[in-house]
Amino acid sequence: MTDTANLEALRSEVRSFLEAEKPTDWRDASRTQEDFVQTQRDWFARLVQAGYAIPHWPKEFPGGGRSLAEQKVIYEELAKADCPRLLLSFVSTYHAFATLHECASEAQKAQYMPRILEGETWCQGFSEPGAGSDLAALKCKAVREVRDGQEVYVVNGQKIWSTMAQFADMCLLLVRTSSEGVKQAGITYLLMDMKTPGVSVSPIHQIQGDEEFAEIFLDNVVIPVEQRVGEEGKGWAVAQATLASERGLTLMELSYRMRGALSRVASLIREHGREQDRGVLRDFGALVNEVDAVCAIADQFLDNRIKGLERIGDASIVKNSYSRALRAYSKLGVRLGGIDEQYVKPITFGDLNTGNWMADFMNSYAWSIAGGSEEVQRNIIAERMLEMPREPKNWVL
Amino acid sequence: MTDTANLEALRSEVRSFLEAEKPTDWRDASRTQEDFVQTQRDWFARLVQAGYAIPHWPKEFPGGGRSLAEQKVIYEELAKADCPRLLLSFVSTYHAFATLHECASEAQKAQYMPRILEGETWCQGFSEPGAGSDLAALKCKAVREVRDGQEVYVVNGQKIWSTMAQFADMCLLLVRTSSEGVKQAGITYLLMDMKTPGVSVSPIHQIQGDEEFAEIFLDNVVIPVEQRVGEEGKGWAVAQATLASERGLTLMELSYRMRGALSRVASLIREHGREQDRGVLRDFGALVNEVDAVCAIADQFLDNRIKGLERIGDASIVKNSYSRALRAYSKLGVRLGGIDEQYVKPITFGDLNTGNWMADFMNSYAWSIAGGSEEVQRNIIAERMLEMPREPKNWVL
Amino acid sequence: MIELNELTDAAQKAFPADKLSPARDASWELTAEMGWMMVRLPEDDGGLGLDREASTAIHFEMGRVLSCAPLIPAQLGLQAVIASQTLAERADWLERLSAGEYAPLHMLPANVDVAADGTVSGTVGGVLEGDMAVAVVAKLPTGYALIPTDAEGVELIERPVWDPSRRLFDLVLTGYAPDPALMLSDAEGAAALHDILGPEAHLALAADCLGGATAALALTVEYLGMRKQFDRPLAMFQALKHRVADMKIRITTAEALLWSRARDPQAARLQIAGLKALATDVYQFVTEEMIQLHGGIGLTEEHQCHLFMKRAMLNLQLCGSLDWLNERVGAEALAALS
Amino acid sequence: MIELNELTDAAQKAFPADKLSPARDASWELTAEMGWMMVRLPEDDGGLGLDREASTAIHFEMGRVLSCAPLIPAQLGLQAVIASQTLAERADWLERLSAGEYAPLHMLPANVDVAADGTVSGTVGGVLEGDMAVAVVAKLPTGYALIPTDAEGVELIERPVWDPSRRLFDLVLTGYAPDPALMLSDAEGAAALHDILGPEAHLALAADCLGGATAALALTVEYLGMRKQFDRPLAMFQALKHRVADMKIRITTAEALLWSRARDPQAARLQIAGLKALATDVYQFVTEEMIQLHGGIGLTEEHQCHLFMKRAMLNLQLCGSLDWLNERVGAEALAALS
Repeated sequence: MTDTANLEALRSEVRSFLEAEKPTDWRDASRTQEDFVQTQRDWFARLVQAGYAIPHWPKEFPGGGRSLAEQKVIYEELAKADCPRLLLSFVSTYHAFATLHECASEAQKAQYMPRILEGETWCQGFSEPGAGSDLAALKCKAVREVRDGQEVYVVNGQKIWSTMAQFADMCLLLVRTSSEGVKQAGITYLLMDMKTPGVSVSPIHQIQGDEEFAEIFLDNVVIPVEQRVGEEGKGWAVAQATLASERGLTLMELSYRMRGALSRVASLIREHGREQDRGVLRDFGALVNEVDAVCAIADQFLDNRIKGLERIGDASIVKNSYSRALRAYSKLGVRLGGIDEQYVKPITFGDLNTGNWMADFMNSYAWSIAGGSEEVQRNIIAERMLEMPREPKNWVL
Repeated sequence: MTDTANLEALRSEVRSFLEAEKPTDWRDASRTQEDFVQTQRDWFARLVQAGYAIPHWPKEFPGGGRSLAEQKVIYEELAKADCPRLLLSFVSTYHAFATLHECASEAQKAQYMPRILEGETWCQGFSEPGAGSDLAALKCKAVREVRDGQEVYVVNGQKIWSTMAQFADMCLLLVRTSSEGVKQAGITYLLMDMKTPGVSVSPIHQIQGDEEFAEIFLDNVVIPVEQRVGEEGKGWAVAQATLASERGLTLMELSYRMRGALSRVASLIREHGREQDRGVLRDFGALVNEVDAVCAIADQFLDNRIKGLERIGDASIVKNSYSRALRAYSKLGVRLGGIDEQYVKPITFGDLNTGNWMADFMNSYAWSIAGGSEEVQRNIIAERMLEMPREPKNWVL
Repeated sequence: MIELNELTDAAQKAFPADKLSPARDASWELTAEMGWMMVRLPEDDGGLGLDREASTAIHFEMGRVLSCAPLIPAQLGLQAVIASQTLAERADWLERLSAGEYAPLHMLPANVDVAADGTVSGTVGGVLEGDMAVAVVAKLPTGYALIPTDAEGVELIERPVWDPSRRLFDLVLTGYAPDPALMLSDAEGAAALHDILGPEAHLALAADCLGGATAALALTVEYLGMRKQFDRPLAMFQALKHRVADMKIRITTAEALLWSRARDPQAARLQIAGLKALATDVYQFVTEEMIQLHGGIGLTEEHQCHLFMKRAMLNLQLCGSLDWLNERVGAEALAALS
Repeated sequence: MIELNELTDAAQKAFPADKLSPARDASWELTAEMGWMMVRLPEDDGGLGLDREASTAIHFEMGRVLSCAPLIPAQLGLQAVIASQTLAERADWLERLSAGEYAPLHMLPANVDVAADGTVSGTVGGVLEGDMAVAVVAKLPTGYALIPTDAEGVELIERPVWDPSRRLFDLVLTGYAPDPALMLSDAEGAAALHDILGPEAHLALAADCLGGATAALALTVEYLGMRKQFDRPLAMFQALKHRVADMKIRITTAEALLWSRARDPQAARLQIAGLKALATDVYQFVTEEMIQLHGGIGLTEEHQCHLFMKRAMLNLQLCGSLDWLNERVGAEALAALS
């Protein structure tokens, strides 16, 4: 079979599966964080079973060994079928997997990878309150000691913006083992069990009512040296593997979901009797065009990745265009909905275009701030794609 | 009489004059640069005669000695009556006047001030091709020599963006007499006769067809030392007096003119049958509000000046808001006019809201670029009003 | 006569800038103590008889601290009573209201029907802090009416809103028989009363917006000066400075229009409606920038950014949305410029 | 088969980036020599039989250099002939046109009436470089027609436009009797032909816009790197860098849609109309930023900035304005998403 035929066969297969199995009531079943987590666990387990949960893993794992082109087909279909996004298992199957796969010891791999498929979830302990976009400025301190004859790190500090850490079993943790030299040096990468004494987690109340993120407080947390990935002080390089683990599929998936969700805007226009309002039709038309373009750039980005043609900055463009369109989409909803949208409605945890327009609107800021703010992306585009000069390092007040 | 009653009396007086005397055919009479200049000369002469041309001059000049509040009344009425703006004589009556009045010798004052009222026009030789917003970086070089027993400066260099220099009799010229020390030092201020051998002027063809500005080329131009204002190397301080000469009246006048010109947008909406297009009505409404706000801020700025309450940055805000509104105004015109606006129509020299929408649109950039670009204004607002840190001087690639 | 800056100073002292959204009931008491319900009450009625500028100054300050006390609907309710030609016990009501009893004007449309027997059923929207109200000033098809909240057939139902600084209620009428003695106008007089109250509402909301926007800008500048990234304060990054400058430009320009309209007793109804449209637009712009420039912290409930944004979003809808107002301003300008 | 990058390379070689708006007649000759009129001509008709992507690539490159040669209307005219079911001497015309004779499709509305005797009077708008044309492909009420420019009752009247890279003409018909042998369709067939030509026109114009925007961005980046202010290159100022980054983001995203539509033979008519709307919007945005970021020099005729802006502004109006297209896209999406 040709590649194309293979892909189309896969597409039919996924479609058939989804037609039979896809959850339809998941939004109503995700009105609380706990219900959302349960919905996520169930759907992840079903996808693992069906072989669609970890297409990017090696082929020794059931459902693994898929090409990026095949992964794209699977995600496209999941998006078009409007299934729940795999948010809870996202860090486990992408970030934890990539870190383990590329940098961990065989013992670590053997210990953790199968458990991910059984539903163990991970969180990421990278960001810190003072660091923000400047990740390398992290301060969470680990001191190496011998306790009960065992070499351990004793960790103190605080992490923030850790996705669903309140439900996580394990954590990908960046700590500072030295403050000598450039700030990237002296960073060490640990795998931390969230049940270790001294770990406490506090969910972050987001302005739209979601609790997607949490803070992690580390108070004399003892982590065996065996839980380190890579060498001491070389954690920055390992973190790059973690961060590079997923770039492309999510934005493609989200863009297709936004295109699907344009029907919500159409419903709103009709509900509010604006079908004859030419200004509204123009604004809607412009939004349709913009969302189409975002789908196209997300597609193109993935296609380039598949062909090995990705350049620095490409991902920044996709992310920026997506967040711009999401903003326009949700703002139009808030505007057209009028006063109705100012009354609080039940939110859907973990979804971006729910038709609860104020929630969606506020949530859209997560995309222009988190994971490298729009401002940082613009710097990357200007300096690394367009080769404009960087700001000098010595430029300090 | 109270102040208010005085002002209202002046207002009636100006109105009566304008009803009887104001030119009505001036736009059609300003389709070429030469006709425009003639219209300007005629109108200036009439206003000098009536006593409304130089209200800000001292009272020993006929029509002078007016308070800023009185000046505001006169300009308001000129704007509302849609008279030609006094563009050609602007540099003479404001910049040249202020410089002579505040910094020149008695001999210089006696020589030049009366001639301004007789119609002699001045231009400003400040900007240079390489300098732009960084005025102090000017390079035009003056060497002091003795020629025929007379002490003179021999000037070589180039000036740009000199308003109507091609019609000017005299020039306010900044030259560099020394390159020692900070760049503001070593600048000297001269009064140059435009008929001096070695002076040549080349009008700048603007993208909308106007020729409001010119370049001045200086090739071994000999200027007697007596033509210097202030001390050698102290020209920067004199230039500040020139630049401070008019801030406020013009933007108030222009804002009122834009408000008057909203009727052009209304006509356009009707001509193109968009009266029922709710989106267009909203866009027009938003423009009306914005123009009203610009009139209010221009008024407030002048009122604060009258009360001595002006703060650094106030002028930047007015200028930025005006140019923003002018852009919105002319863009809406271009958009509503459709293909009609892409056909070239005769321009009106020296006017900003003529209903030749493409010309007006392109001209609107003169307001966001010239006289301190929008970007420079934003720096001033951030650094000097909001007290955000300045960029370090040592920050060089 | 009380000077404007005295009012402003007193307000800033009573409601300091570092205490956002102070507790509602205590604020309301303080508001009454400050005599702010007397500000617009004519001297003949025992008030201070101050003009729009004075109430605008107070609403501006209350916007700045995101006040939870419903001074705007209370003042509008009072003005309806002041302007009423028909209210039986007008003087009595004026005394009660200026002493702090709360009879707000509703700030969203009423959708009510009058039955053949004269009873009224339906919903009157946008009653702010309805739980505090002794009566609601409602625009009924038969005219403006004071509707006691404890009357038969009258119910207040809370409609929770995103803006945590406000509680919004529907006044639900079920066969409510309006008390003729409590009518503020008849059906014909309602239009005239509406023409008085509409501009007052728009001016007050515009002041609330621009006061809030001013505070949002100040907090943003402060945050950028304090927060460091890449070893320097965010305030040093020119791209952020330019965005902050744009916030300043838009706020200052809209504020100039606010005071210009507040001082002009001749300002036309739609000129003030246009001001409200502009001010809400600026407030939304400023709060969006505030969130973005605060980064992650701005997305958390513990930080104050979202309070400004949610208030801005609700203000956009009260007494006419941006779309609605701009459309009317545009249509009227078009008609006027013929 | 010719690869896309071969076409692009050849175009860039023939029309180098540093020569903007090369002289029209020489460019047109070169265009014919390059065989670009053969690109979309089916192999059966002696052409290369390439698809939309190929012509899009060429139009993109011509947009990049602000080409004055009217390749877009020429290609559209040729496609009308290709698609014609009724043209008598179709093969002959195809040969002439692919060899470089110029019979453009008009790109603005026709406003013509048909008299009882079948003669036609009125104006056919938007004939680009009409002085070069041997005939014009015009949409008449009776169907698409090839109208020879030297026929009786036919006159070309120049309508000078702001865009100096183009000359626009009205085709004025005064009792012109259409030659039945030159009809490209009847009245019924006109809709089908329109559905073929519309998307082709929109795709070509979108390519022209995004090619132009790409060049405008490159020139802006170059200028900012070269121009110094306050002792450093403008390119070091972060506020300007962020604006340039936004130009890049918008161009790249719109370009992704361009190629996606160009490669998709199933793309719906309004999907391509939406692309044209987006591309023109981006082009205007980019050229406005280009002017502002160039400062004073951008306001002078001697600099190239204005050429881009004026072309962007004209493109906005050709084959449907931004307002018109967005409204139709919105209306259709609304209907489809019921």
